[in-house]
Amino acid sequence: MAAIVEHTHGRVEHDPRPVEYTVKDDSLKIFGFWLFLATDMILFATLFATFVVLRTHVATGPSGHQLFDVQGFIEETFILLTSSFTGGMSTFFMRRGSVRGTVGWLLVTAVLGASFVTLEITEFLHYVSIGATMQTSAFLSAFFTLVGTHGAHVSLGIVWMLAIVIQLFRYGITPATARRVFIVNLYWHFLDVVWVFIFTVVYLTGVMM
Amino acid sequence: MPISHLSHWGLLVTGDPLLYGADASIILASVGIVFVLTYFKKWKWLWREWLTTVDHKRIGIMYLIAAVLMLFRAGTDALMMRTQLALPNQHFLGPEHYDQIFTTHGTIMIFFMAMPFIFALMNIAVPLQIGARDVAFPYLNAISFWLFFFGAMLLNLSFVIGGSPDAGWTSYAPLAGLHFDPGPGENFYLLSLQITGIGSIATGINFLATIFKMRAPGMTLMKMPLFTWSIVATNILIIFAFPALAVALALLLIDRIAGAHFFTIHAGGLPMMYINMFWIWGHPEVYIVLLPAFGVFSEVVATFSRKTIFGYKAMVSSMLVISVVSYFVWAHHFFTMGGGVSVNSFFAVASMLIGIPTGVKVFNWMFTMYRGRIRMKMPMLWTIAFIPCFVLGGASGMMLAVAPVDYQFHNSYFLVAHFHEMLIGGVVFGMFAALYYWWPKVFGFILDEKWGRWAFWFWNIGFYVCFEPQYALGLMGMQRRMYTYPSGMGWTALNFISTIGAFLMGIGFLVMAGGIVYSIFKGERDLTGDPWDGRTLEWSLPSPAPHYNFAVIPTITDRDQWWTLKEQGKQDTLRPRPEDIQPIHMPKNSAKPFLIGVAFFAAGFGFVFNWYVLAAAGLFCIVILLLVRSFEYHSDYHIPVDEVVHTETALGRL
Amino acid sequence: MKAGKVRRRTLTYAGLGAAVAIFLTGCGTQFQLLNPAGPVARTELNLFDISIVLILIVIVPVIGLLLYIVYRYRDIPGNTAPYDPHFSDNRVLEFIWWGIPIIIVAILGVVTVRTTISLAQPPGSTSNASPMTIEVTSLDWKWLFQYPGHKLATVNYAEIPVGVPVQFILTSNAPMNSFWVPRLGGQEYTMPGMALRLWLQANQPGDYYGHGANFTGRGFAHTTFHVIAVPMAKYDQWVKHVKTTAPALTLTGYKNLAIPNVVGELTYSSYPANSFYNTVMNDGGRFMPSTMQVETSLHH
Amino acid sequence: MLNTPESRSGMGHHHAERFPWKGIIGYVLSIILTGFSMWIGLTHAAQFGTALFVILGLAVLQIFVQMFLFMHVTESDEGPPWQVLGLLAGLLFVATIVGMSMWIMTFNGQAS
Ligand code: HEA
Ligand code: HEA
Ligand code: CUA
Ligand SMILES: [Cu+2]
Repeated sequence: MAAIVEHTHGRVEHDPRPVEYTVKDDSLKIFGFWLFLATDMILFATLFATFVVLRTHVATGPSGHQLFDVQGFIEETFILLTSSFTGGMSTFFMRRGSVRGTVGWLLVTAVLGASFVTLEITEFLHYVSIGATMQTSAFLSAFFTLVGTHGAHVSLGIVWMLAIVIQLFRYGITPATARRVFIVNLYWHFLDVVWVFIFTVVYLTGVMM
Repeated sequence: MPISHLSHWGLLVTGDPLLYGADASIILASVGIVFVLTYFKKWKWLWREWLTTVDHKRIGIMYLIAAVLMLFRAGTDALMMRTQLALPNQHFLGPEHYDQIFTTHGTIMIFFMAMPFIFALMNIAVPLQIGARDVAFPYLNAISFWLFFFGAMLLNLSFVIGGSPDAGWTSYAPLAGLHFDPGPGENFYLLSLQITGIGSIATGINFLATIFKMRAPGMTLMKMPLFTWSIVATNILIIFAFPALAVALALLLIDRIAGAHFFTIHAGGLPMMYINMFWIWGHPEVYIVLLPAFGVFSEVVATFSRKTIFGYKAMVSSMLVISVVSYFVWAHHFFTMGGGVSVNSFFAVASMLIGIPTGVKVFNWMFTMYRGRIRMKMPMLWTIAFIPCFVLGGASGMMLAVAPVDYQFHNSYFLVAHFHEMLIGGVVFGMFAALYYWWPKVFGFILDEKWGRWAFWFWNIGFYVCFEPQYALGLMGMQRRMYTYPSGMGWTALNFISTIGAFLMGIGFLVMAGGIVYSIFKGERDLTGDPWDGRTLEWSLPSPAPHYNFAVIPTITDRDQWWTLKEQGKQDTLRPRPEDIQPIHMPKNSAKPFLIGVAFFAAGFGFVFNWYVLAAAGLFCIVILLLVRSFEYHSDYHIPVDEVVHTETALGRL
Repeated sequence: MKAGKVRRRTLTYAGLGAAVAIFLTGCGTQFQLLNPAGPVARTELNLFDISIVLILIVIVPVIGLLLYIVYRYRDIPGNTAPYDPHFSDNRVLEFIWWGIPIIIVAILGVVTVRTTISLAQPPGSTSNASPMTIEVTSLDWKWLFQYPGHKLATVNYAEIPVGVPVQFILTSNAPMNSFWVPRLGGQEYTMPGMALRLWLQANQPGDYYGHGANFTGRGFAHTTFHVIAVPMAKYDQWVKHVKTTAPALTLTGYKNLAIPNVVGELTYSSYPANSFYNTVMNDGGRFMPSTMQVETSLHH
Repeated sequence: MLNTPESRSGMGHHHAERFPWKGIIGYVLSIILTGFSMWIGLTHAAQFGTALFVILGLAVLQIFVQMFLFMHVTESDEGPPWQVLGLLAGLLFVATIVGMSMWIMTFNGQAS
């Protein structure tokens, strides 16, 4: 039986676990990242709480009902849902040891992410151009901050994915790169969940009110 | 519209002899430090051994030093406040000045004294107690420290540059909003706390991962030392509470620098929402700083009574219950905000419920002493002193939890007395117990008892003299945060007494510091590694522990592993056998955590003064540093067997 | 310089007021919270007493036991007390120390909820007088009292009739403060955009110390005011006197009051219509459903 | 370093799926759930209260879709997957923060 050597980079042959779990340091980091997601969840919860409490405080500005463009947020939603799927595909290929598959799907995911961010920026610019800015009302402050924080997370995720793509080209799929792919996808799926709530609580509820 | 404020203030705070004194002494101290380091050619040493270290023990020491310095700094604030309040109608401090001082006193005590103190203890003790070589993420650990450090620097800088925050440690909007408080002081508050807060969240994640994933083989959860358990409970609270603070601070900052309307009076802003969010974090925070103290008392009381801890399982479950329930009580800080009958009733009862598990802990400590043999060493003295103080403070807390009673005591000196009794009698006494307890493990010598006892009595007597009269002042209707008060209210005598007590504590602090200096030169060396006849794993190691901690990771069979082995006369099982020694995998030192700290500092400073170029540059550097780290694949090395054998032989363990 | 003078004057007022209070009621009243002068403060004091007793039931034995144990089991040569290093659980003991606090918390919880509910209702009037309303606005750094019943206003003092439940409606046109008259009852926040309501009642005539209890910046230490409770007849006289002699509070006058500074006591025979209501609504009250509910009662 | 290509592929087949069923099912589910809540939200098919309740419920379901089908939440190297406990606690606190803040901020039950 292969002895498990603690704290080394050596991976045990015929280890039944997925690549990213085979080295202690890497599996630790995955666990750490889960905990980070739990904290990020609280961060978004607090932003959601603020938004929900302030959603009627429109002052002299428009309400969500007047502002939101249905087609725009539907597009954003489907793009992000799809990117979550493509991200999942990159994990799938990573676990099968295919660098090409992993990189390919990661790039697709990043492109979808980028188009999501572009749409969102366009949406924001449009609001600003009609005078609905963060300074207009408490409702809009909360709106821009909540949605913007999510957008900033997504943008960061794109940069991170590209960095990982470069590393995949350099090192292939090793426990260390596999862990990075797995983690960036955790992050991405998490952002997808957050978006589902933004979609529901901010946009849909906004146009329903 | 965002307003640039700098135009009408000078950069350096001036206009008051006290401030010139502070400016001068800070500049002198900095020049002095630079001079000493240069003169003794210590720059390289400082950089190599400390600033770039990722060793949890060294990071612990740096936290410890920072915490003690900040206790002095914020304690000096306290003495200035007490001087001002000693007599009615005094003009030692004007209102502007007094407001800044109580704000920085509270802020520094909580964020830059209590927090680093508990982080110091976690770093020093947890890996040793669970048989690990380091924390889960040593590099992240260093980042946490430097974020704390530069956050603290940023806040302390406000005293000489731009002006300190002055809206209270709670910084309630709208008072802390741009309209009522245009100065940069508030920005200093918001940014420095944001920066250390990020570090605290990282520490929370780090230690949970460490404890859940890196225990020595055989150490099941129910075999973990109680201090380690208390750190689990603390970090659960940290990771779930601190993000709420981060948001509260961020939104207030956005209001201030980007003209948003979260908490303004106009355009629909809701200041109450800030208060709500602050306390979502704020109440858990008081348990974040208290739970580690509970852990310390549990270790100390068993060790110095030479007895197994009473009710281990109840101890564990009560801590976990406390950490969850304390998330559901936050509104007791604003019973008077008009939340209504149902809100007040719910939060009142939830607050009282915490008394039950807390009481269980108190009884368990007492019955650990029962039928034991109590050795009155310094750590034990502080533990014994803690109980009455904490129980009294807890009792006043229970009264405050009774909402209608709180209508009368809210924001009065009764409240001030309550929380100092908890924060000093609970947290600070706990930290002192830990300081004396683990000092030999960290530095290899024991702190002198005689000095220690003098300091102990000054602190204790000073404490009661200072804070018991404040309960009475509360009953007399004296509000907190008044820079002065009229005569004829009957408040004078008690305030004067309280001031005397504060200075007694100040003397206690000085004696304590004196004791440390004395012990550095004359203190008894700890040659056994086990000066207290300890029970847990850290006492099986030499003092100080080698940088890899355990040459061979031990296998655990019992809760008080070390004590059990000693009872059976089998201590040698925890000594490494040469044939078991293998190359040890260790993280390399790195300059990046320090640089990340610097970058955060620069970004923070830029935001404080609306210098967005600097702010953007700082943020950019942070991203670059993180990316560079992401491309780093060889951030570790192996200590060869020879070297381990050599070290262990030199320590007399082979 | 001017501010200094004003401050000194306020201090003199405060000092005088306190001296008068002490003179009227004797020394013990320095412990204001232990000397309630009305039913609300009385209820709160009773609850305070109950909670002290309940808590002493635990605290005293705990501290006694601690002293005993520390003395009995200290590690000195020749100590004959039993030593049992493995004594680490005992069902009966654990049952006791979970049980007793649970009972105490249960009792305390029940009385707390009951009192919380009762304090939301007007106190029983002793004179069968119908309740009256005073609108309170905290400003930087002063208190404006408006009497919708008489359309008169005062600054930094309020006259109320003895034995009549008074509903204070609280708001702020500055950072939030807290309205507190210790001898009449507990406090409640004054907040921009909010109109919270607080019932108080004085059962004995007197000059009661009041103060802002929530920090509001530089002038906070000087946010003292007085509530002067007088018999009904005297109160009516006072109203008549104010109506005939005092100047009117104009819009400009109000704007001047809103400037951050410290002033003494002032009296006005009238004030701009709806000024309280407008303050609440302009400072964010428009967005608070709870404030909207009382809209009708404020509109006058 | 030991990370040779052989060892990599040698272990892959033990665990990995051959076809990304989970991902595809997850994607289809997320599209269906989103489509359904859009239909409810945009067509006034239900009263506001009911509609809100339903779309929130659908959003919660999406959490589980992502967690189980994409994020492999129950995996761990050894020992129990502690992250599940952490996330459940997180969800509890999320609900607390949002729910209680709304409750507190409505300022109901004021003195009458
Ligand atoms: C370490 C810090 C710490 C700790 C541990 C506590 C513990 C408690 N606190 Fe305290 N508190 C603060 C720090 C702390 N507090 C601070 C800093 C503030 C003010 C902040 C500010 O405004 O600036 C504050 C304010 C504060 C308030 C708000 C008051 C106000 O603003 O008007 C309230 C109200 O409920 C309260 C209650 C309690 C209760 C019920 C406990 C309980 O946890 C206490 C439990 C302990 C015991 C009860 C004693 C031991 C138990 C027994 C011996 C067993 C049996 C006893 C019974 C069941 C009765 N605290
Ligand atoms: C862990 C937290 C902690 C600790 C340890 C302390 C310690 C002390 N505190 Fe603190 N305090 C708070 C947390 C803490 N406080 C908080 C959160 C607030 C609320 C702030 C707010 O309202 O926003 C507060 C507020 C507060 C007030 C109320 C101010 C007001 O409302 O107007 C007072 C007044 O007496 C006070 C006094 C003291 C004293 C005398 C000590 C003593 O224990 C200090 C002992 C002294 C030393 C350790 C210093 C030793 C130094 C020397 C001997 C050097 C002397 C040199 C010179 C004078 C140049 N504190
Ligand atoms: Cu260790 Cu490579
Ligand atoms: Cu609290």
